[in-house]
Amino acid sequence: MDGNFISHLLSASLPPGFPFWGLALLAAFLGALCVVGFVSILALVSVWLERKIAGHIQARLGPMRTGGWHGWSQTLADAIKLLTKEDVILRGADPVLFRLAPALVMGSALAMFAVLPFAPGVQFADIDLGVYFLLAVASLTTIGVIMAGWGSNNKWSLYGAMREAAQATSYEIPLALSLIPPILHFGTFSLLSATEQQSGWGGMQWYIFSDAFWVAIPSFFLFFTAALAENKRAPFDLPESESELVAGFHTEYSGLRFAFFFLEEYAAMFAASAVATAYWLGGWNFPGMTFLSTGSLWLPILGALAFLLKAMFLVCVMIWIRWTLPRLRIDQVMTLGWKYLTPLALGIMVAAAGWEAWRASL
Amino acid sequence: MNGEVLSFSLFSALAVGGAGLALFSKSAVRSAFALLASFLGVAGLYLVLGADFLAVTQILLYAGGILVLYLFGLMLVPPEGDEPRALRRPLALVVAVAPVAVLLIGFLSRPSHGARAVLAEPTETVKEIGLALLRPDGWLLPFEYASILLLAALVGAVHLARRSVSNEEAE
Amino acid sequence: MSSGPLVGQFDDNVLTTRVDWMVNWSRRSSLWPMTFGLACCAIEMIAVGGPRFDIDRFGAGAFRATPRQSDLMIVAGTVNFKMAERIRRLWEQMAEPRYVIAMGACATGGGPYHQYGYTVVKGVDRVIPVDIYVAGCPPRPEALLDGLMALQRKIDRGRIVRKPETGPV
Amino acid sequence: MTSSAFSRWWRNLSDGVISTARGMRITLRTFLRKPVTVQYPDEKPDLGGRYRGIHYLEQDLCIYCDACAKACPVDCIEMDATRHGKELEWHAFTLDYNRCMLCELCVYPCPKDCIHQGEEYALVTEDREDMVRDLLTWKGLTEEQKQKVAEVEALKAQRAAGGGE
Repeated sequence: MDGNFISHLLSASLPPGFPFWGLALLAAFLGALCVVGFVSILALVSVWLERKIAGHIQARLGPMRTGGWHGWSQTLADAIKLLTKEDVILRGADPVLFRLAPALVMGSALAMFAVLPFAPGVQFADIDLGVYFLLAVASLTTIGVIMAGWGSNNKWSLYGAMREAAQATSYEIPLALSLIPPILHFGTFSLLSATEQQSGWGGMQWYIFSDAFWVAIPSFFLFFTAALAENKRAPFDLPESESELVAGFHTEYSGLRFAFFFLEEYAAMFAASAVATAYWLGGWNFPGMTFLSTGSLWLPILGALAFLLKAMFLVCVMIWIRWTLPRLRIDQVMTLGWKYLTPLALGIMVAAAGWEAWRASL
Repeated sequence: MNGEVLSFSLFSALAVGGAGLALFSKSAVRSAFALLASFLGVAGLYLVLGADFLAVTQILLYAGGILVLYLFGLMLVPPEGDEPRALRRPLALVVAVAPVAVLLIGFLSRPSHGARAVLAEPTETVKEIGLALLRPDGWLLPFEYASILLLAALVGAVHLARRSVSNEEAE
Repeated sequence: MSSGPLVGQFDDNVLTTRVDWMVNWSRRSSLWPMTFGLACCAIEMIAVGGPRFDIDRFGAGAFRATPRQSDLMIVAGTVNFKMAERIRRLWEQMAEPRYVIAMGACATGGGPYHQYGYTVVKGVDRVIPVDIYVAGCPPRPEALLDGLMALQRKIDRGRIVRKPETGPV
Repeated sequence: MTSSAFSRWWRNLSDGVISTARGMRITLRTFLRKPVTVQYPDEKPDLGGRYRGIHYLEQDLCIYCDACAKACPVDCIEMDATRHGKELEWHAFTLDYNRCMLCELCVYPCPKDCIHQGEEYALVTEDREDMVRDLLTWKGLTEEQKQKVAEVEALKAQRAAGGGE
């Protein structure tokens, strides 16, 4: 176990006789705290962004009055309100599943952040499986949503859960297939290693600028579309569709438990954007990073900034799409997934494999 | 007690407990969700053994795919009432218990050599598995055979689900 | 108001005043209304959500479809007896703290149907408790915004962890 | 799969991509536009000059003829006064905004032109009883208030002269 930056910091500051397992536990606990804090701040920023972008797309202003400058503390108020709001648990609901579902959803969303490489040296765990682990953990969210839909004992929730089950299992295939071109290109599942391989040309050897750009760009769009569907974002927000299913799978959730679902949505959006950033857009690499010396403290700071900016830009694009497109019908969602995205992803996978094999044979 | 034993006992408790819950839960959906705990426990056991690829595959395929399909199927089937009827039939009980008994007897009658799993160094498991599956002197033939089997199943499913051409409307 | 172990237990001091201020601030700044319109007043309510008036500026723009997640019920329109049961049920489904604005003459007191409208409830306050009444037939969108601000002022007066004020009210 | 089905597949695909891009261009353009929002409590709304708002009464002109109350389709005007020769001792002149539709039918029949609908557009209360507004306390009592009415009237006349012709 080579550990991450937290365990390095800890081992430097703790007395030498400290047992290893204690250090590992402490590092894990601190890492979890970091993730929770980061995700909370991230969700606060993204929800505020969502409301502001939604407002401006509709020629409105969005939140303006809460906290002064352009309603910057709007989501903070929302969060405190949700915390202090009554937590309704129905008499007819399944008490165990109803309580377990938000925790499962939230936990799987938080686990995704463990493998994201934010900056050189800033990553919680560089496991060899990287994005494969991420896909597996993301699929647990689906179970949580179905659990919520069933546990609520509400027909709208159940409809939402069924739609989520159909949609998520269908879009996992194009999602995974569209990840294969970068995996073949970099020869690794690890997001860290992929990011490091893109640092050539002064930090500009990103996958979409590489010689395989003609497979990189379509696979990027495929991944983005499939990730939208996987994260239940409009135009694929059928599990939630508030115009026909009240609020879908979280119809019966109020207060803190609803906040968990809310948080998960934005965490998952960021995680998908971060994967796209790490594989296609060069991760933390930014032009001109070769001018910085390797040991410089500016490297992780600017790198993290570049990574966050790229990922947040993709999150903003997701928001932009949400406020542009109307929701699809369930059969249209299925048609898009099976008849269009999956064959396209298969074709691109074959093309990428051929290209990489040809390049390797040179 | 070192960390390995601790994590092994934790994960196996999760796996066995989940399986027990799945068996004895009265609601079919609840037992499907209990299966999730069992899957996660098994994935944890794989992790303890250093098979991280297998662990993640276990979560991705069983928890993310197969369990969702189970739930999908369960929700489409009308409920059968509260009481599990199979337990009242002695024959069903015998059929259910007999294989387990046979397995247990077979397992116990063998000379015990202890659980001695070889703990592999968790290095590049993905690469090793990939090479083992695709090398001609490895598992290439069984692997391709399995994929042909899956393809045949897929074609069969498409054939079953296909509407007759006369009924098909133009998009 | 919501009940809990800490509610209404403390005398005034710096801490409790700040806690009350923060909770009140969050509640007043995040009044998510329910997607719920009954008649012509609903058109004005929709206009309030639209670009020109933009209720989202006050943080009240997240119209939630489910009563569990909404804080504010804007009764916008004529309440007839058949609907009154549903309104009552929706109100009961809302999680505390919940607030109600009766918008327009019909919701406040029966409006033009006050005399001869045998199907109309003469004011939604006969079914659910109302916090703010907004007059008009229908009220201008600005009037509804005024109602929202009046509700915010009312929430600001609330005491959550502090003991309620005693003496003549 | 016939060739027409295949070409339709490609056409659907390109249509989907192009229409999405087009929609996103439209929303981007709106995003970059200046919002049309009126910052309401800070900026006052433009009522358009002929707005029928909350009523006010020029109490000193009123002759207690009941014409407005008779004209009201929802019977929301109540008035009570005692006559002392030419002088009126007012007890009540209330208008119930729980019923009023702001239809202006009470304004036309008034022989003295003393009941008006002003530009006050919002009547917000925390108690339903407050919706029954006493127009006597509203207008015609102090010099200050009279002056205010005169100002409003002048403004109205100015607007009518400017916009009408």
